[in-house]
Amino acid sequence: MPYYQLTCPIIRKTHLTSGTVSLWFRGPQIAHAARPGQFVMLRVRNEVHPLLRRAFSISRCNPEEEAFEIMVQAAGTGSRIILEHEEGEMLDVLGPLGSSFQEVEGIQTALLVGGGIGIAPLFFLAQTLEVDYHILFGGRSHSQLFALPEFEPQMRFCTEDGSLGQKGLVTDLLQKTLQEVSGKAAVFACGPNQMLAAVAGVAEKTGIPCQVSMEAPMACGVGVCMGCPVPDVKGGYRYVCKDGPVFPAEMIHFKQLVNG
Amino acid sequence: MPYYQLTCPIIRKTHLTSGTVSLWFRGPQIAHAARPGQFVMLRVRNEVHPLLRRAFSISRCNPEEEAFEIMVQAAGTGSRIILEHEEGEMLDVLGPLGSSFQEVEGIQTALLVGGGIGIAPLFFLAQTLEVDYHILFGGRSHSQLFALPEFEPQMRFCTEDGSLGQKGLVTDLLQKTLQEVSGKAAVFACGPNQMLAAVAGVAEKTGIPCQVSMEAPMACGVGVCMGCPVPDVKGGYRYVCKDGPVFPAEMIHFKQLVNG
Amino acid sequence: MGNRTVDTHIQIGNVTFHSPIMVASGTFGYGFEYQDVVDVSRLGAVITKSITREPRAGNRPPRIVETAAGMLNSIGLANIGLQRFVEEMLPRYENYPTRIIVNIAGSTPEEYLTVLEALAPYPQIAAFEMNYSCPNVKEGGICFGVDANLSFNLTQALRNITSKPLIIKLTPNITSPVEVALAVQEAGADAVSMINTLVGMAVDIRTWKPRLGNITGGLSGPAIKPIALAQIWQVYQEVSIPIIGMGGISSVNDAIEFFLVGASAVQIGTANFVHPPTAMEITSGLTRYMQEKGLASLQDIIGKLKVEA
Amino acid sequence: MGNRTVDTHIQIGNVTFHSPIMVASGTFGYGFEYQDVVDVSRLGAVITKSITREPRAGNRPPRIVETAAGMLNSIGLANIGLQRFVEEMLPRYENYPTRIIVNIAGSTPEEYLTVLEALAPYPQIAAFEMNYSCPNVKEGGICFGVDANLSFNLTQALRNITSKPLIIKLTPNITSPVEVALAVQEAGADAVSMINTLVGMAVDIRTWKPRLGNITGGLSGPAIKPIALAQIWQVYQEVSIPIIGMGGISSVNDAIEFFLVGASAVQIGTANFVHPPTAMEITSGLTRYMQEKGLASLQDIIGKLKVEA
Ligand SMILES: Cc1cc2nc3c(=O)[nH]c(=O)nc-3n(C[C@H](O)[C@H](O)[C@H](O)COP(=O)(O)OP(=O)(O)OC[C@H]3O[C@@H](n4cnc5c(N)ncnc54)[C@H](O)[C@@H]3O)c2cc1C
Ligand SMILES: Cc1cc2nc3c(=O)[nH]c(=O)nc-3n(C[C@H](O)[C@H](O)[C@H](O)COP(=O)(O)OP(=O)(O)OC[C@H]3O[C@@H](n4cnc5c(N)ncnc54)[C@H](O)[C@@H]3O)c2cc1C
Ligand SMILES: Cc1cc2nc3c(=O)[nH]c(=O)nc-3n(C[C@H](O)[C@H](O)[C@H](O)COP(=O)(O)O)c2cc1C
Ligand SMILES: Cc1cc2nc3c(=O)[nH]c(=O)nc-3n(C[C@H](O)[C@H](O)[C@H](O)COP(=O)(O)O)c2cc1C
Ligand code: FES
Ligand code: FES
Repeated sequence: MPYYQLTCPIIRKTHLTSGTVSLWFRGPQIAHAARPGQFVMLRVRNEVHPLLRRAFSISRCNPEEEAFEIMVQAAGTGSRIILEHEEGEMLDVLGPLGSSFQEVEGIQTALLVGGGIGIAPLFFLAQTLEVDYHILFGGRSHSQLFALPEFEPQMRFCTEDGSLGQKGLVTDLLQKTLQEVSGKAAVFACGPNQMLAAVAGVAEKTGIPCQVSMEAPMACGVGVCMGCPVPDVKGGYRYVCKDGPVFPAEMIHFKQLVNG
Repeated sequence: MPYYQLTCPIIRKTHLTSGTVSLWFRGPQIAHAARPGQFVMLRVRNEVHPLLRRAFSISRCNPEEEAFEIMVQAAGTGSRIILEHEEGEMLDVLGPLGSSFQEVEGIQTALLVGGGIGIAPLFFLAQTLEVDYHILFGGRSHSQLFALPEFEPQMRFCTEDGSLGQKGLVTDLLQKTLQEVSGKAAVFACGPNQMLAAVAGVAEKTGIPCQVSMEAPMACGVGVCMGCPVPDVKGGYRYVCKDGPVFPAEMIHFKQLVNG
Repeated sequence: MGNRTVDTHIQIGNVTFHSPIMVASGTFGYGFEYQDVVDVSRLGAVITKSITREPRAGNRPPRIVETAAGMLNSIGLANIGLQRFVEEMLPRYENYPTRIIVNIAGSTPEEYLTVLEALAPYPQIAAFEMNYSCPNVKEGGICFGVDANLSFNLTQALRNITSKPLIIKLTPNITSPVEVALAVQEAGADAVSMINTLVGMAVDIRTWKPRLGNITGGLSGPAIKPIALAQIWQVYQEVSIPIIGMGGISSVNDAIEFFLVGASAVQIGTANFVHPPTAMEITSGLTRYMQEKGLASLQDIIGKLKVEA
Repeated sequence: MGNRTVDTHIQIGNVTFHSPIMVASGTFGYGFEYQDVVDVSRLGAVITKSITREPRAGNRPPRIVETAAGMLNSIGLANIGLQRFVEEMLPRYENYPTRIIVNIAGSTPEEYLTVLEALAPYPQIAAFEMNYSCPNVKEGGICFGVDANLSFNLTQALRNITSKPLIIKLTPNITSPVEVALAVQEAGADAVSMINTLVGMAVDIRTWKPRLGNITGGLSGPAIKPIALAQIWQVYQEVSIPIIGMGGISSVNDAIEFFLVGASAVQIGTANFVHPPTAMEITSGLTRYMQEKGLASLQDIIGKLKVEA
C-alpha cells in the first residue's frame, strides 16, 4: 500500500474534551487511500526537539472534502505542541500507515471497544461498517469521554468512577453487551495494553473473533527501525507499524506484553 | 550592583524595521536599576532547545511605567522565537547586567556611534545625557536603519550602499561630524567588532575619549562561566558580561580581537 | 558562479559513488521501505540494516525512547539473517537504482567472516560496512571495535575474502578512536565510518524502571553531532583512508561541517525517521552549495577546516 | 502521605551535607555571583571553578557555542589561581551559608598536590573535588583520568595530604569509566563525581573555521543526560563509594533519574546558566517527591532502579 508525505493544512479544529481535540486535515492522497485502523505520523515541528514524529490513528475520513481527522489527547510534550495548532496552520504528515481492521465474514454485530483515546480509529471503522455495531467507550471518568453526534445512538459509556455510563471497566460493559446481542459478533478494540489484554481474554473465552489495534513507542512508523515490537505468541516479535497496528488478538502474546 | 530574575510581560511591541522589533517589558526592579549600556539575558523559551539565554541591550527605560525596552533583530533561532512574542506574553528576564557608559567630565558633545542593532543601548544613553549629542547610525542599507521620534533631530544616518544618508562607513560619518563639533567631545560606540575597532582607531587618532560596548557569545551573563572574553591590551582577557559590555576603548586589544 | 557543473563523485576502494550522501545502517531498512517518499536513485548509496548469520529477533521492548534532541534505541540487531537476506533481498537489488552497501555484524569473528564470504560474490553489492560496535561473546562481551589488535586481525581476515570496498564502522564509545582507525587502515580497510551510537540510558521515574527493555541503548540524532565532528576531526589528522561521517546530520549545513572536518562522504541516520527525504535534499543542497561557492569537486571541501597556527 | 519529614542528608567521607543537590564546577563561579537570585543556603554544596596553582587566562575566544539541546565550552580552566583564591575567596567563605567544595585542576601531578596542600588546612573548605579531565603535560598531554595507574597514584598521594572528603571527578571520554573508578576507590577516594563534559566540536560553515578558538571543547547540557546516566549506572554496579552524578540535569525529575541509577548526590551545571534557581528548586522538588512517595531517606531511591532478571 503506498503512503505519502504531505504538508496538510488544518481545516477544522474542535475540542472533544478539555484535553482532547479533533483536527481535520486536507490531504487528498491520504484521505483517499486510508482504511480504518491505519495511522499517520505527524512531525511535531520543524526543529531538533522534540525530534521524532508522533503516531495518530485516523479517526474519520471525508473523501469529498479530501480530508481526514485525527484526535489528539494532551499527553506529553509532542501532543501538546500539536494540539495547540490552529485552523490554517500546516503540519507535515506521513501516511496512511500500517494495517487496517479486517472485515469478518458472517457477523451480525460488530463490537467496537475503545479505552481512552484508543476510541479514535473505531469511529473510522464505524463509518465503513456494513453491519450493526455498538461503540463501547470506557475511561477513568466522564471528563475523558465524549460522543460524536453521528455515532451517538450506537455509543455506550462506562467509567471507572461511575461518573458516566456503567461503573467499571470496559470489559464489564463488553460482557454485558455480549449478552444482549444475538447472532455472530466480532470485537474490534483499541486502547491501553492492559485493556486490550483483558478484552482479548473475554473474546477468547466467549469464542468470538477479536482484532486489536496496538501501540508501541515508534521512531520511523514505516518498518525500518525495528523499534516497535510486540511479542508474537509463536515467539519473536511483530512490529506495530508495519505488521500492525491492527492484529488478530490471538497473534499477540499478551502475557509477555503486559509483564514487560 | 544587584540584578534580578523577573517574569516580565510584554506591554508594547512595535516593528522598527522589517526584521527588528521593539519590545517593552514591565519589570519594576530592572527598570529602576538599569543604567545605559547594561543588558538583560532573556530565556528564549522554557524548553531544552534553544538552551541558552540571549543577551539584549536595554534600549530605553520608562521608570513611571516601570518598564524597559529591548530591540531585537532577527538573526538566528533564538532572536526569531523571541521577536514572535506578542503583547501580554511573558518572558523570563535576568538583569540589569554588566557595566554602563560612564560620564565623561568636561565634554560639550557626545557622539553616539551605532552600527546595526548596536544602536540599541545608545538610545538609553541619549535619554540620560546632560550634554549635546549626535546619534550616528550606520548600516548596510536603509532597510536596516530606523529612527525614534524623540531622538530623530539628533540622528544622522549612513549606509554602505548609499540608500539612506551619507554613503560609506559610520567611521566616515564620525570623522565628518567630528569636524563640525566644537569643544570637547567623547565617543560612545556599539556595533560589530570590526566597526568598534575602526571607531576606536578614529578616536585614538583624534585624541578623544571613547567607550565601546562589546559583544561576545555568552552562556551565563553574570561572570561565572568565563565564556565571554575579549583581549585586554595588557595581556589576558576581560569579560564582556561582568567587566563590560562597556569598556574604555583603550583597554581592548582590537587587533587581536579582530584577527580571531 | 552560476550553473557550473560540480563533481560530487567519491571513490571508496575500487568503487565510485555518484554522490557522497548515503543513508545509515538501521535507519533505512533494506532500502525499499522509503521508496514511496524518497527517490533513492539520488542517494550515493543505501547501507542495509546489519546482517547477521542467523536471523535475530532483537531485544525486549521498549526499544525506542526520545531524549533531548536525540533518541535512544536498543534494537539489538533485529534482522532477517543471512539466508533470508540472500533469498529475498539480493534478487531485488539486481535492479536497485543506487549502490547497495551491506552492513555486517556478528558475535564472533567467524560470524563476520561467514557472512562476508557468503555475500562477497554477489555483483549487486557494491561494498561492505562492518559494524564493529557489537559485543564479542568470545572475549567476555567486550565490543570488537575497542581493541586495536582484535580489529586489526578481524579486518585482515575480512580483507582476504573480498576486493570490494571494506568500510569499518568504528565505535565511538572509546577513549580515542584513532588507534583502532590506524589498525584497520593498516589491515587493509578501504575506509572507516563513524560514529555509531553512544551508549546511553533513560529512566521512567514513574515506574522506576529503565525506559528501554535492554536497560541501555544507543544515542543518536542532533544531540551527538558535536561529538561526531570531534571524533572525525581527530581521526582525520591521523589516517589517510577516507572517512564516512555521520551522527546527527539533518541538513546540508550539517553535512558540510562533516566534510570540513575531514569526512569524504556522510550518512544520514535518525533524520530519515524525522523527514525521510533528508538525504535526497542534502544531495541537492550540496550541489547548490558547491555551485554557489565555486567549488569544482568535493576535494575542495574535505578536511578544509581553517585552523590557525 | 502528607507532610512527613524526609531526610535528604548525605554523607561523603567524614562530612555530612544537608542536601544532595549541589552546583557544578565552572558553572557557579566562586559561589557569590548568583547570590542575587539564588539562596545558596538551600544547596547541599557549591563546587568552585577549578583552581590551578597559577592563575590561568584561559583559551582563545570564542569559548561558547550552542548546540542541539546543549552547549560546547572551551574555557580552558580560566581561574584566578591559588594565591588570589586564598587571599580573596577563603576569607569570604568563613561565613558562607553552605558547604564549599573546592575543585582542583593541574597539568602535572605535582600541581594538584601543591594546591591541595595549600588549601587542605582551611576549615571553611568542606571537601575537595579533583578534576581528572585535564591534560597531563608530563605524559604527552593525555588526560589524567583515562589512565587507571596514574589515577591510582595521584589519588593515593592526594589522600595522604588530607582527611577531608576527596572526590575524584572522572572523565567520560573513555571506553569505560569503571576501571578508573575502581582504581581511585582503592587509592582511598571518598567519592567519584561524573560526568565531566564530552569532547565535541562545531564548525562555522560560513568561515570554514571551528566555532571555538580552541577547535574542540566540552559538551554539556540536556543533550548528554542519557550518556551520563549510562556511565553512572555502569560505575554503580562496580564501586562502593558514593557517586555524585551530573550531566544535563535541569529538573527534579532529571535528578531522580540520577538517584535511581546510583548517584548519592547530584550537581547542576549548565542549567544554572539557563535558570539560576534550578538547584534550589530541585532541592524543594526532591523533598516534595519524597514526601509524596513516602520515602523517608535518600537511601530509598539511590540505585533503586528496577531491573528485571
Ligand atoms: C499506532 C499509534 C496510534 C496512536 N494514536 C493516537 C491517537 O489517535 N491519539 C492520541 O492522542 N495519541 C495516539 N497515539 C499516541 C501518540 O503517538 C503519542 O505517543 C502520545 O501523544 C504521547 O506523545 P507526547 O509527545 O505527547 O509525549 P512525550 O512524553 O513527549 O513522548 C515521548 C515519546 O514517547 C512516545 N510515547 C509516549 N507515550 C506513548 C504511547 N502511549 N505509545 C507509544 N509511544 C508513546 C512518543 O511517541 C514519543 O516518542 C498513538 C500511538 C501509536 C503508536
Ligand atoms: C552584550 C550583548 C548585547 C546584545 N544586544 C543585542 C540587542 O540589543 N539586540 C539584538 O538583536 N541582539 C543583541 N545581542 C545579540 C543577541 O544576544 C544574540 O546573540 C543574537 O540575537 C543572535 O542570537 P540568535 O539566537 O538569533 O542566533 P543563533 O544563531 O541561534 O545563536 C546561537 C548562539 O550564538 C550566539 N550568538 C550569535 N550571534 C552572536 C553575536 N553577534 N554575539 C554574541 N553571541 C552571538 C547566541 O547568543 C547563541 O548562544 C547582544 C549580544 C550581547 C553579547
Ligand atoms: C534505530 C537505529 C538502528 C540502528 N541500527 C544499526 C545497525 O543495525 N548497524 C549499524 O552499524 N548501525 C546502526 N545504527 C547506527 C546508525 O547507523 C548511525 O551510526 C547512528 O544512528 C548515528 O547517526 P545519526 O545520528 O544520523 O542517526 C542504528 C541507529 C538507529 C537510530
Ligand atoms: C562553562 C563550563 C565550565 C566548566 N568548568 C569546569 C571546571 O572548571 N572544572 C570542572 O571540573 N568541570 C567544569 N565544567 C564541567 C561541569 O562541572 C559539569 O561536569 C558538566 O558541565 C556536565 O554537567 P551539566 O550538563 O549539568 O553542565 C564546566 C562546564 C561548563 C559548561
Ligand atoms: S516504528 Fe520503526 S519499525 Fe515500527
Ligand atoms: S557570559 Fe559567562 S562569564 Fe560572561
